[in-house]
Amino acid sequence: MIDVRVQTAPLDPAATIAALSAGRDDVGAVVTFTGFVRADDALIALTLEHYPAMTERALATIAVEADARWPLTGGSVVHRVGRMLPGEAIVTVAVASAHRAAAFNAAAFLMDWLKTQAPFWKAEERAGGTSWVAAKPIDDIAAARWHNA
Amino acid sequence: MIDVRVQTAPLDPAATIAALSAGRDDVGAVVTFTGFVRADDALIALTLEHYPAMTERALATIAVEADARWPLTGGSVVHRVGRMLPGEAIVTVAVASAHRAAAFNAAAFLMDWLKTQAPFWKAEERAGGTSWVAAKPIDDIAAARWHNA
Amino acid sequence: MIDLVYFAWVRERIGVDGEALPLPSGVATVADLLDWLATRSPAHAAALIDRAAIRVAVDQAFAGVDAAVADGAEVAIFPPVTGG
Amino acid sequence: MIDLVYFAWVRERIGVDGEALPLPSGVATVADLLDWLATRSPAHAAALIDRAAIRVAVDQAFAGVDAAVADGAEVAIFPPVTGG
Repeated sequence: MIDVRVQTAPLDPAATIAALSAGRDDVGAVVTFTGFVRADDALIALTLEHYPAMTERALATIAVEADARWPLTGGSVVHRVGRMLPGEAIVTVAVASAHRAAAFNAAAFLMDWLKTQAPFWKAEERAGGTSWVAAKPIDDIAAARWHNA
Repeated sequence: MIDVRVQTAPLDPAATIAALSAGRDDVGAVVTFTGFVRADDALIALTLEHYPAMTERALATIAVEADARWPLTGGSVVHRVGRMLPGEAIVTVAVASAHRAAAFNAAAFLMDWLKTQAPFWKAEERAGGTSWVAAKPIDDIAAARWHNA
Repeated sequence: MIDLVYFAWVRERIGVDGEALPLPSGVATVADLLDWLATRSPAHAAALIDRAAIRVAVDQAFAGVDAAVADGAEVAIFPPVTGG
Repeated sequence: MIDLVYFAWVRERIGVDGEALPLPSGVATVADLLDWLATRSPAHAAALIDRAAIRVAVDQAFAGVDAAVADGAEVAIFPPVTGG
């Protein structure tokens, strides 16, 4: 079962990881991904907008998909929205399994999906103004590898 | 630069992750792997033996290799040795990069290498006695994928 | 009526978060809807001019240009997503 | 002399962590060394009987059976590794 959550509060990746292994003796591997705001080109802040009604449905769908593809003992996807500063975490994905291959693959799958199928949009704030981030073709290529897997 | 360490003290994956991103604004992605002792078949404890003189050399070599293959902003490999109980962490690998693909690949590479090339041996303690874990062919297959990558 | 909701630069260019509009006769698909919306104001036209950069969700699920749009639907219009 | 060090079940079967031995004439490679060691005692023979399950490091680097073994080397003998 993968828990999904969207929040404006700062993320706590350590707590997310601890929750997947605490008190368990059947978890052999936990893989986590945490994405952070980078200060590229003098970025001042990043604002994440989302489509709340769709986000909930979409996150729930992908969580079920990941559970169906790999034998997971637990997982968590927490995405932050609102305005955040360089160095702050945007998203944490954590996946637990008995073995490492399932955990690595499920974490990569969830991230590829978040990048291409979840209704979030990033706006970059710099001294010269605010601009929307363009989608990257490489993210679509990364996501496509799961279609036949 | 990837820090490598072998210790008998319990691991602290959260601290390892925090150290890679704290105070940084150039880190976009941190991927971590933590391996835990599973209580399979009523396992009581797992004891990790290693070859200290070789471990240091081997870990340093693979850290340089990972740095050469991917544009990493930092990394950490901490492997525990000695006797540990179900639910306790055996190893934590954490890798930071500007982008997620490098972080995911470097973390998987380091784990595949640790499983097949680092001089550690696991002994499983059960009510009936202690036995050495056999190497798994699947780990060699996983490691082989990096030879031509 | 259909509930239209806009995000990111689609929202900014149109100038509102969303709007509830009566569904005109003859608008049966997402493509029909985009064509009709683009005629409503210069702001709508500017927001929708590059169709390759427009994504649509009908009732919170991604929908192609041939997908049906029925009365009572919630239709979201936005650029390609950039989360994660 | 060569410094021999043993790990895991190789160590347990031979019964010692390691031993320093004079390198006999005629022992030039890892294969030669394993053949000679196996003649030293029934415990050595038992530990080394399945050569497919034996791995060797010379001076802390993995070495194949054809690798050279010179006087003063540290030679480690152990089963396939199982860390991580």
